[in-house]
Amino acid sequence: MLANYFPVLLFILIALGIGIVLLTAGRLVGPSNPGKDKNSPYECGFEAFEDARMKFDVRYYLVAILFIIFDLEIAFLIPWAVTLDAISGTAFAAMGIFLFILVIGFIYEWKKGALEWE
Amino acid sequence: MITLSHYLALGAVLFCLSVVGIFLNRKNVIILLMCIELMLLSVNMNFVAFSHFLGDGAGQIFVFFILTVAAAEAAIGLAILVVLFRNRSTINVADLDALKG
Amino acid sequence: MDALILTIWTLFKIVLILVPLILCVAYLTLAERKVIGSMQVRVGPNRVGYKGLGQPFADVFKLLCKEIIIPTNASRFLFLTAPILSLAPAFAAWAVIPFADGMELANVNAGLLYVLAMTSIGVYGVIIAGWASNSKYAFLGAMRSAAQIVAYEIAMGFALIGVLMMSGSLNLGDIVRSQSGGFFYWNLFPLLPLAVVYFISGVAETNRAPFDVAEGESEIVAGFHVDYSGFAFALFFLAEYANMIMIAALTAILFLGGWMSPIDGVGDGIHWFLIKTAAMLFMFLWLRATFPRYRYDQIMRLGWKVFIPVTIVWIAVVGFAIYFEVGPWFSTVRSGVL
Amino acid sequence: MSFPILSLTIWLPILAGVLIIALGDRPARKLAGVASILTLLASLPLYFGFDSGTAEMQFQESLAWLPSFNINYALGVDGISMPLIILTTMINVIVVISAWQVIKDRPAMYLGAFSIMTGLMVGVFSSLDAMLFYIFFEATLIPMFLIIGIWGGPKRVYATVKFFLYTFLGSVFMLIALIYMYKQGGSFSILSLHDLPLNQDQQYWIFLAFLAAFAVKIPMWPVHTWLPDAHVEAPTAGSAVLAAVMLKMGGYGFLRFSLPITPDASAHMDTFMIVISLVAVVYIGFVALAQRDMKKLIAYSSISHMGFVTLGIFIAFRLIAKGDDAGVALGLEGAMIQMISHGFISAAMFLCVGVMYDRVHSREIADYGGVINTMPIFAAFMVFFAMANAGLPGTSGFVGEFMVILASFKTNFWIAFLASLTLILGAAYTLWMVKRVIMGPIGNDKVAALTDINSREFWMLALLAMMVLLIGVWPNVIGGVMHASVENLVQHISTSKY
Amino acid sequence: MDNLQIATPEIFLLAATCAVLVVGLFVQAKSNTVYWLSQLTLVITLIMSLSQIGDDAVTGLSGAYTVDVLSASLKSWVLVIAIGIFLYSRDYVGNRKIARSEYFVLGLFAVAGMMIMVSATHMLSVYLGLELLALSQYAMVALHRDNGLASEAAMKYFVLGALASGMLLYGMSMIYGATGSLNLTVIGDVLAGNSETLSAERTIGARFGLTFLIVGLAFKLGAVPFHMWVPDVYEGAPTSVTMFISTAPKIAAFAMLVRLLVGGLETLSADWQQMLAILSALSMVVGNLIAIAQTNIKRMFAYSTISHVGFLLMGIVGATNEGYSASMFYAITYAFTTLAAFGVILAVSRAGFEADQLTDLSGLGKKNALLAGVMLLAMISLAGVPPAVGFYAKLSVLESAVGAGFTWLAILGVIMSVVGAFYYLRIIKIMFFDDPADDIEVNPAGDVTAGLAINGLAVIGLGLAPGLIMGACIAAFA
Repeated sequence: MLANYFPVLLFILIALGIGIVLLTAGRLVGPSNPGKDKNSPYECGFEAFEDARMKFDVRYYLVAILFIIFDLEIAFLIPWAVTLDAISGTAFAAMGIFLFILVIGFIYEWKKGALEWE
Repeated sequence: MITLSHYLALGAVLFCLSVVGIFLNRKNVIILLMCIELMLLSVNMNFVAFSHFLGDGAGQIFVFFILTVAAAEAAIGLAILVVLFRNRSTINVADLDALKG
Repeated sequence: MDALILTIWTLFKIVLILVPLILCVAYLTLAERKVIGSMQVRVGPNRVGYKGLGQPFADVFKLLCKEIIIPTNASRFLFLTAPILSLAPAFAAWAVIPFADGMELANVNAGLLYVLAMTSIGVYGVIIAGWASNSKYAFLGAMRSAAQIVAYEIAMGFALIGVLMMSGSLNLGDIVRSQSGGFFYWNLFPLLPLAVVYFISGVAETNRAPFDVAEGESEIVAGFHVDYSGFAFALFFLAEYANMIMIAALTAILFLGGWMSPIDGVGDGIHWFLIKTAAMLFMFLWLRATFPRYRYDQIMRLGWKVFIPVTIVWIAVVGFAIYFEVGPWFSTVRSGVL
Repeated sequence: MSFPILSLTIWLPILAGVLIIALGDRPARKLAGVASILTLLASLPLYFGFDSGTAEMQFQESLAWLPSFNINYALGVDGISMPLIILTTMINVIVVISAWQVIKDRPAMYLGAFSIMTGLMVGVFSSLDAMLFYIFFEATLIPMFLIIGIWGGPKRVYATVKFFLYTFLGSVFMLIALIYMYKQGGSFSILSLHDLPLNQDQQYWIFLAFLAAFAVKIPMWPVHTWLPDAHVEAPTAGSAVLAAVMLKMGGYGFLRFSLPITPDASAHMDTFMIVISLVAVVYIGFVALAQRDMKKLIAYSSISHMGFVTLGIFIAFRLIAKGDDAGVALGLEGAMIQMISHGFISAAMFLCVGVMYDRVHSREIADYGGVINTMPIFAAFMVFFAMANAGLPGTSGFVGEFMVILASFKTNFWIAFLASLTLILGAAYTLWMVKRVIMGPIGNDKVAALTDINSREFWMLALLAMMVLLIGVWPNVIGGVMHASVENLVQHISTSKY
Repeated sequence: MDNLQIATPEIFLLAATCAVLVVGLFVQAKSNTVYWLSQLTLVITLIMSLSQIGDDAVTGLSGAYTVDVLSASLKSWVLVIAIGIFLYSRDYVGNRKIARSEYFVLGLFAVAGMMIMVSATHMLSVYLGLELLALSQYAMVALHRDNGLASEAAMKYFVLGALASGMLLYGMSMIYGATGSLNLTVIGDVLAGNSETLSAERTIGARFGLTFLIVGLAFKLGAVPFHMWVPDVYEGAPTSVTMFISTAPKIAAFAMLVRLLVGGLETLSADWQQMLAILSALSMVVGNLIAIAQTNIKRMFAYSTISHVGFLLMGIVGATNEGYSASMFYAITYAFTTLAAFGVILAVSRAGFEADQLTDLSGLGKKNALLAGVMLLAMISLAGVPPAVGFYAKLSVLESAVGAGFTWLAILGVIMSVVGAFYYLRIIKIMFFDDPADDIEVNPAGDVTAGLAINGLAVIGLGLAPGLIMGACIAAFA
């Protein structure tokens, strides 16, 4: 069982390796002439006004929060979906209730405007 | 061969790390949230290990629920964090001293 | 000793996957320019080599010789980690893809989960790149891109649930096999809404047009990789195209019966898989040539307010259909194909 | 079961109190007057129907109340508790009269609180279940706390909180002791606790726990310091009830709990108790002498007199050791009569001060002088009560003190000598105060402007004077009813529990 | 599914809550519709759970859920108290920038969580109930979105609450590993050696888990030295939420304590008795002593809660059935007494005036004698002075502690109750002895006044007839 994953592990390592090798190659082959203006952050030709580590819109957090919730629901659905041919009516109904509650939450978000971007 | 003890030791190490992180961290609330997640993951590690070595599925089901609750918890934690930041303009742990515990 | 042989054999197989993949990526860039060119009644690149076939190599060579600028304010380590983190998962996901019956590097049970995990890690590359550059444009681009990917990830996940319900397995090979019996039994038909949602989400996930606000040249210049140059930039580029091919391949596997021919049992094989993938890739290019870029709020609305409800409804429909063994597609599922 | 007189005496004033508070200020006075008189009438059958020939509990009532803890609503009286109940109901009437005109601020709450407190105090004296006793014992704190706190003097908050916490702290130890004994014997019934076998250590700890409760309540030196504060700050009627009834709970507690439950420990500790009592009698007597505030003086006088009560109680063990049962009974009965008599006298003294305070708004002795010139009738009462307080023969004050001193003589000359000092000291501080306040030429303009007591005040004092005289000339009016019970108590405490 | 009907009240409650949530989206912000619907939900659920009283103990849902005398009566109490909470907080929530329908909906979810905790006999259901309650509470604390203190309190509550959950879970995982089951009944059997004998190694594992379990429970209960969140949360949260946190959840926490320690780990009682005794002693001492120094009512109540948790634990320390019922009695009476106290505070507060300083109550006796009277009764009860019901609660836990040989703890308890009396008296003093600071009248709505009056009567009336509840508490552990 676990042995099946050995190639996967190897693949990941090699993929990482390719990334590193390519980047190193780029560093080695390409020139390196750092300069003050060249190394300043791109700001459409202006000097940078302020640090870029700025406050950002709270809506991104909102998206993150919503994502966490929904993504976990998917985690619940996966085992259920995979075993759908073997489960009882109760388990089927349970997921129905689960989805129903999820929908209620979805309606709530929708009405509260959590899904609006503007 | 990896035995139960190895898993438990790993779980314990993760757990300790998270507790230490919660109590020693004075910088950023986000780190607290991450420590909490880590703590729950260490518990999951325990449950999965026990479940596997006991040959009992209940532990793994528990893990599922812990994961879900952890997500809900993280969501609420982030929401509180956002509200907090809006009110106080900081998420620095050391600055949260309006209430003297 | 066995272990060593096994390792070498595996390495060989990996190379066998990776080299064509990299070549595909290279020629996909060319194909994109050619196809869009011809759609816009232009010729496209035609100077390097025969009809421009050497163009990709010229591009690579050019990028290789360019300086990798690391901005003064950037977080050096993260700045260099980001492209690797972007590229490595895009490649690594290929470990479990079944090219034909039995033709796969690793036959693992949780194949689909693995693919999902790998594609999700790619988001970190984007975010870290945006953060590490310490530039407003990069940061905004990263945030947008992350939010967008995250939003569509949910719709995508729900769409996959439908596939899982039909096939009852997370193993990609099994998923393909469960669609056997001719094109009529491909998941595309019973799961048509999910297939559409899946593919469009895939386009959004890869930040491709018309969902490419993360790069949005006209607004935020080039998004998260505005400060990247030379081969560091090339890595992001590679990753994006590798992901495109990945999505196309997955669509083929999940909804179009993978390696199976449209007619039951006639000439199954890797060629069908490649044809289907290529067709899906063509869709990518077609979309880019056809649609104008969406506004960001439109993107979010599409993800949250259209795709998610659609998928939830369709999951319910599929669930009931399977449970009550309705129609031609769902009656076979419960009896246990596998 | 016969007619529940005790329950009536407890609940009539409590319900009346609630009603008074609920109906507001307008009908409060009349309602309180009616209620107090009805309560007194309800309690009188206890005296007149009392069978003085037996030590059995009488007028018993019993209901299972909290079966899980075996706590019963058990009531009953014997010769020790019955006079205290009569005292309580009588003082209640006096209180209502005294408050009739004086209290202007929220009279309904004031009178209601007193009414409720009366019921609770009756409950204390009539409980046959230790937990019921404890509940009433503690519950009395609340109305008193409010009375001092709302209607008291300038430092009332300090005084009332101190009062509450002192007494509360003392009594919680008693609670532990009761629980402990319940765990030993499985019952909270006081009478069964009397027969509960306890070894030496247990007795010591339980005795100390009870001591903490009752010594604070009675109060004994050195835990008496709450009392002067409370008395000074309390409104007149509050002081009167505090001195007349609440202090007696401590003495009653000794007789009902400490002695019969832990006879051996009591016997072992008697020297300690006697010494402390004598300190109270003598030292506090001197302290009283130095007071410039009349209420404080009376407060210290109360402590001193209560020292007499504890002396009378614990001298008993010396006499038991000598085998002098008659002497034992003499001491205990002396203590009992001293309690009743002090109830009337101290109430009267506080009311007298209250009468003057209402007119002059000062309690300082120095602010008075020659009151006799403007208030002759009042002066007569005041002098009479002062005499009684000093223990003049013919007044009730004499009887109790005399009996206790007599009992002390049977044990030890020096104890008796020190106890006798109280007669001299009592006379000194009381009469000196009277001299400075009542006698002599008119001290100042305020005194000159005084008017004599009105009929309400007259009857209030007259009633008390009658009681003081009655007991003084015919001690048997209360002594008679308690013989049998005291004999029984003597019997009980002279047998060791192990 | 086996015996799904035993969870009927919870199922109804959750369904109705979802409905209320949706309805709340479509009604005007100022209307009381959501409030009335919530009350209706609670009342119906109450009727359903009352109907379960007297039934035999039934276990269902694969052993995860039990309805017995304990659960039926505790649930009913939780619901009764929740009705009171909603009633008292209606106007408070309405007068402030607090999302109204969310307040009630979260409240309902929290109630559902408590009901699950009360009935849970499986670690999973314990955990889920606990988290449903806790998550709702975190959100409720933060409901006052423009208030910096509230959000800070919510953050602290959240972090420490989650930490506690983590501890609890870690303990659960160890116990699961040691006993091989998550079902508390089975765990009890295994530990008692009924089904298989445990190796010494595994017993140590169970003990190890027990320690974490106790730490987690202590965090949740707010027992010293795991109490640091309590004062901050009480102070920072909107008063109506403080009321919520300090009342009904104590009942649920008690139930959880009993289900875990008694239902599952009674065999290890020798171990947890000692731990709980220390927690109890520290809580009583620290809670009472620090409470004296407070000038903020909510903070004072926080420390008061800590001390009462100490008393609550004292009953369990003895590990006897009388002790458990004593603690149960304590939890119930504490909950509705505190409810009365907070009800008065909420009634005194008004828009723009929080009434969270002790001096804000000054002269209440003159302004509104009824409210002051109710507060007086509540304070007397909390101080443990007879005849208020709080006395019997103290009496019963003391009795069980003495009976179990923890006399030192009982003595410490009574001394600390005297210390506690001091600060309760101070409130009485401020209400009755001090003059009002302003002339603003205090006139809560008619139904609130009636509710408070009934609540006050219960405090004193159950003091006169404690057997009414005591009987149920004893029956729960018979």
